[in-house]
Amino acid sequence: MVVDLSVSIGSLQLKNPVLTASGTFGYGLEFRRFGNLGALGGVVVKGTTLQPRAGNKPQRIVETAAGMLNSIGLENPGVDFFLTHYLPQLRDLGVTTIVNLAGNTIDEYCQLAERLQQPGIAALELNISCPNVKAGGMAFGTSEEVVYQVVQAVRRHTKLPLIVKLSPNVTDIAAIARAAEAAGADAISLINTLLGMAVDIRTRRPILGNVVGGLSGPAIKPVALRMVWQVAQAVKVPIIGMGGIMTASDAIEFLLCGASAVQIGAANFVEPTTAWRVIDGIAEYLEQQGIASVRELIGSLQI
Amino acid sequence: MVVDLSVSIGSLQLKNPVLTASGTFGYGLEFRRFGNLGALGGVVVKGTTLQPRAGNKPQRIVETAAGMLNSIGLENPGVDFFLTHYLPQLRDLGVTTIVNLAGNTIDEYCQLAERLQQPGIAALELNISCPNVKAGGMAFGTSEEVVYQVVQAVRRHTKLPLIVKLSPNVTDIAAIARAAEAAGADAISLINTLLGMAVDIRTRRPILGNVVGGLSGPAIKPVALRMVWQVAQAVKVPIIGMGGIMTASDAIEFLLCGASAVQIGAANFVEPTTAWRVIDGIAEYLEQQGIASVRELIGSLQI
Amino acid sequence: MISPCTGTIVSNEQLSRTIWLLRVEAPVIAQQVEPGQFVQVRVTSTYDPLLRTPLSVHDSDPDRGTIDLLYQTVGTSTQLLSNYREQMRLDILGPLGKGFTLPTGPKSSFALLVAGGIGIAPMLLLARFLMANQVSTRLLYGARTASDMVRIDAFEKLGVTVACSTDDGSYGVRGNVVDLLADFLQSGAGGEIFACGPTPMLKALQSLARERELAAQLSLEAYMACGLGACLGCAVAVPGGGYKHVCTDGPVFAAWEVEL
Amino acid sequence: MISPCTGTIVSNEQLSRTIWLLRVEAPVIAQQVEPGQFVQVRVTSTYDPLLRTPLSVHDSDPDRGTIDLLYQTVGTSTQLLSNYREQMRLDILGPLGKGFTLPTGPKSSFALLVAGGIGIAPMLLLARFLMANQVSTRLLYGARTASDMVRIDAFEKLGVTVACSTDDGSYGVRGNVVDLLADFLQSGAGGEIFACGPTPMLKALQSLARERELAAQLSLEAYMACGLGACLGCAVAVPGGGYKHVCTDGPVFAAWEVEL
Ligand SMILES: Cc1cc2nc3c(=O)[nH]c(=O)nc-3n(C[C@H](O)[C@H](O)[C@H](O)COP(=O)(O)OP(=O)(O)OC[C@H]3O[C@@H](n4cnc5c(N)ncnc54)[C@H](O)[C@@H]3O)c2cc1C
Ligand SMILES: Cc1cc2nc3c(=O)[nH]c(=O)nc-3n(C[C@H](O)[C@H](O)[C@H](O)COP(=O)(O)OP(=O)(O)OC[C@H]3O[C@@H](n4cnc5c(N)ncnc54)[C@H](O)[C@@H]3O)c2cc1C
Ligand SMILES: Cc1cc2nc3c(=O)[nH]c(=O)nc-3n(C[C@H](O)[C@H](O)[C@H](O)COP(=O)(O)O)c2cc1C
Ligand SMILES: Cc1cc2nc3c(=O)[nH]c(=O)nc-3n(C[C@H](O)[C@H](O)[C@H](O)COP(=O)(O)O)c2cc1C
Ligand code: FES
Ligand code: FES
Repeated sequence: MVVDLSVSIGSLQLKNPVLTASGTFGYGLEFRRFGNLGALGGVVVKGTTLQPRAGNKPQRIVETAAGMLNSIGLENPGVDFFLTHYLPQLRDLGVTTIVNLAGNTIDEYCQLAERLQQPGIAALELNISCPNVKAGGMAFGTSEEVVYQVVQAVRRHTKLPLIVKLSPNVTDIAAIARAAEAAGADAISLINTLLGMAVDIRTRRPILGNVVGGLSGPAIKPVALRMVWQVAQAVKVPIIGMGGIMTASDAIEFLLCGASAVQIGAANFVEPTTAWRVIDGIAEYLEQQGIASVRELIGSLQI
Repeated sequence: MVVDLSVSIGSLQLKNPVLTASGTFGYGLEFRRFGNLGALGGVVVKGTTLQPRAGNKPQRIVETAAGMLNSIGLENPGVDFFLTHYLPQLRDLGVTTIVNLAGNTIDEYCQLAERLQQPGIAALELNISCPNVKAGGMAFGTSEEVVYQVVQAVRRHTKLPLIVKLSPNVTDIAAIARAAEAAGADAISLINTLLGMAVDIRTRRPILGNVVGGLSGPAIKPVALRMVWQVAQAVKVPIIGMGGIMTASDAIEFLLCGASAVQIGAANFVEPTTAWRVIDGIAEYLEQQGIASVRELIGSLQI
Repeated sequence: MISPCTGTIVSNEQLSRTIWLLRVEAPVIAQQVEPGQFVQVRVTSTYDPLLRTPLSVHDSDPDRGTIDLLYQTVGTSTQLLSNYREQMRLDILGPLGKGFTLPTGPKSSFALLVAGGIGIAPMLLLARFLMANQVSTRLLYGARTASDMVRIDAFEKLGVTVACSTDDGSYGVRGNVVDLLADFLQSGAGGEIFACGPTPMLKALQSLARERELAAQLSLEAYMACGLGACLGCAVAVPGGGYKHVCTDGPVFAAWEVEL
Repeated sequence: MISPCTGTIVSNEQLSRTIWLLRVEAPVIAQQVEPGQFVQVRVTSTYDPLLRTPLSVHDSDPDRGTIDLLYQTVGTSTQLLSNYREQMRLDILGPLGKGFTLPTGPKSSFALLVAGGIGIAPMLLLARFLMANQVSTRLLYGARTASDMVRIDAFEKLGVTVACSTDDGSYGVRGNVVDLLADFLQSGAGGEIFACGPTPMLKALQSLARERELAAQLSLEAYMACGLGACLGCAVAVPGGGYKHVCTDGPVFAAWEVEL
């Protein structure tokens, strides 16, 4: 049995539902040696800003139980460098490239969106949820009104499929998702990291240079699944689910809860071939279950 | 060196800062065989309601990475049974007993508070955060106004120290804490469980009978620490911290972030002697560090 | 008296593709355990998996101070347990729960042990007690296929009569163990039923027992966190509404007590 | 070419209270590794601990296809690694990073290897390469106490001159290894410095090298998630602002390149 893995995220056609998550797969190129990047559903590159950013002061990473905290602080070489250095390579490799963008103001988001209207970029992912940048991030993603404003503004500045990535650090994720949809988002991706903290009892200091950081990894999967399920009840646009996906089984759980595609994050650090393994694993599951297309799984959870 | 472990939560004096969390230690009596209950800082008994409750349909428990989901649904024999059957035994054993109460309406909370004004009850913990009961729980704990209303109402009906237990499933935990403080809470305890979900890809159904459940255990510790730290900046009343505490080191992290005491939850299932071990471990740490009183640790994190 | 203990592993032997037999020093548990009781084993020192794993006590040797656990590798915890080797130490909590009630009167002097799959685990200690009490004991044991059947020799050594069924007919009669029991009862024989196995099997058995008006005790499984009656996670519905708790009210229940 | 591989463990030997020597089959890594490079080891199949553990390659035997790792048990991951036994399989990713730059010109034909504590780990493979290149190599090795010093014989076997210091004077001279180096330089000797050890030591060494105008290469540690340049977690500040990444720009840096 040949199974059909293709899915669509609005007008964006993906050969399979497995993407890699922003900030966890570099620009894809770092993982070229582990598999064919063109075989992935897509690569979401590191959060990109107008100007280069140096990022937060170390320590930026700490392990937690079945998870990790990071406070990278959006280190990146800026949009121009991305366009001149990385995009051509990604294009040559036939990678479905999605750019994750982050701004400090609505205007910055709009400028970024315009600059990114380039051949070789398949879609934009609006990072309104990065918890690490005091001036931006958190504020955008946690208020329905602000989400509506920023999405609506960016919508006017790009023709590319617009994915809005939500922060999980909110009371009512469904309401935020509805605001993004109403403002013109073509898809919703979630979850970004949960805001967390770690402490060293010997030094009696926070472990991260930035005091707080974003929690990711298997630890957060139950929260992520719940939110994807809630958002799936609330909006009609496609959902891209993520949070702690390590295996094909994890990915299938997100599809059942209503995600049309998934992203692999921290798992890339643990096992750099994860994304390819997940694609194979989903195909195997479909075969075993006698399901012809992965699209039949989407949202098929029986309550 | 003899170290001083005593702390105070408002007018409530505790011999040490280690309590056991509601719903994870039964009525204490189940753990009598593992240690002297009177030696604990206190025991917070299972969430108690006016009427007996049968709880949610099984499956009620599922393991997740470094954590567990539960959807017990406040199974309990009701306040009268508690008062006649368990309280006398706890009193005889010299246990510092704190009753966790949950209601469907403000009036139920007030009635419960009045009924619990009994010798042998050291304090009340208002559970406005249980995510499992559709009619109550979630709604109370996620809106500042409602938190203010319920705390203010209960405040008028009890002279006992009133601890308000917060839900972590909110955008701004500090604002909720301030509302509870303004309404007359003597202390804030946090965090209750994060709302999560688990899925079985073979049956394509949610694993929990209740679909969603509360996530607890080491997986959530980073989120809990961050919230305790945020609330410590926001309120003046004492804080009782919890979420994933397994060891003395974990407990000390919460104290450093601003908690005056801690509660041990899921760890009781993994190692039933945890609470006693944590007390010993805190004493050992103080000795090693040459700190005379545990009170010196509270909120002493250096940023 | 439940006690947490750390016992040294005597042996951990693979009996079939997925079934292992573990012997561990746990003198207090070995002394106190009653048939049908279980222990909670901590299979790792890290936090994944977090919770303990409930396992029936398969056998005990109070003189040597050892207990045997018979387990099937189905997931992370049981896989990790199969990595343990001789001399390593294992954290065990028990004995826990309410086991089988042994027949006392003369009319119950026939015991029918009905085991499906890994449900064989609690049956050996039960058989040992029954045989010691001169109860004539018969084991009806069903499994998927011949290679999944384990420990038959241990029962025979005790003098238990063993009859088997397999789904594929590769050992004993073809079919499931409830059918095997029904056939056996057809011949007019009787006795008190002691059963352990997957829930569908126990459900079928519950109907059969009701039909034939036979006393039956069922050993149930449930997802457990504490095993101590504290978390209320291990609920099983009871007729007329409400729940009992498998870890303290059970794991063994009279067939009429529970709704499966 | 970085490759993930699963190698069979040849031996895992405890050398001191906290230091272990692990030998594992990893033919591709053994062939390709350069001194100062590291591997990322996955110490568990569960999710706690989640991330891989970075460990320097201590030695390699391209003919036998094995590499050696020398590690100190400081926390969960390294403790778990010490539980691995012969014949068990270990998941290793590597070789990773930019190692030491070997001296080429004649003026650098003296190498001073400076190791503090477990900083001894990358030095053996480095010494092996240096000696093969006819660079005269001296090891200055500091540790807390005599019983913490390991592998001195392995260096001596290569023909490396070894001088030691311990904090308590129980072996070699009393004091730290940077003082030992300063004393040695006092005598007018020189050479290129190759150092690995705790950050305070590297910092002191950085000043000393600047003062004496000596070339020094420092092998740094940082908390890492990926080890592949993707997560940007392993930042180290550079003079004038901004960061480099220990996993790909390093772990070995010229002393002037980084701000410690
Ligand atoms: C009182 C009691 C006694 C038991 N005695 C034995 C025994 O003697 N030998 C033995 O092999 N097993 C026994 N079990 C079942 C055993 O506890 C589970 O197989 C084990 O916990 C599975 O853990 P895991 O991490 O390996 O698998 P998981 O990855 O957790 O699960 C694998 C599969 O097993 C099922 N499962 C997991 N836990 C349970 C559970 N508690 N109850 C029912 N199904 C479960 C899951 O649904 C899944 O299909 C007993 C269970 C109970 C409650
Ligand atoms: C490139 C590189 C090469 C290394 N080579 C070796 C080696 O050859 N032998 C060896 O024993 N160790 C080496 N280390 C350090 C080793 O990676 C850590 O000791 C190990 O990850 C600790 O993990 P743990 O879970 O045992 O301890 P944890 O419980 O994670 O930590 C225990 C203690 O070690 C410190 N620590 C943990 N991880 C790191 C880290 N990545 N960098 C610095 N400090 C850390 C913590 O602050 C804590 O004080 C190297 C590190 C790097 C980055
Ligand atoms: C080191 C690191 C860096 C990240 N950087 C970004 C980023 O730049 N932009 C973004 O939207 N999300 C970023 N994320 C969040 C991930 O894309 C993902 O939403 C999150 O990690 C949850 O998925 P996971 O549990 O599979 O890792 C980052 C995560 C990690 C761990
Ligand atoms: C099985 C279970 C039952 C619980 N029941 C209650 C309850 O009745 N009332 C309440 O306020 N919290 C209840 N909680 C939440 C705990 O008291 C605690 O807030 C939470 O588990 C986080 O702490 P932990 O990670 O240490 O378990 C329950 C938690 C668990 C795991
Ligand atoms: S397992 Fe906790 S009450 Fe039964
Ligand atoms: S460890 Fe990920 S970039 Fe260096």
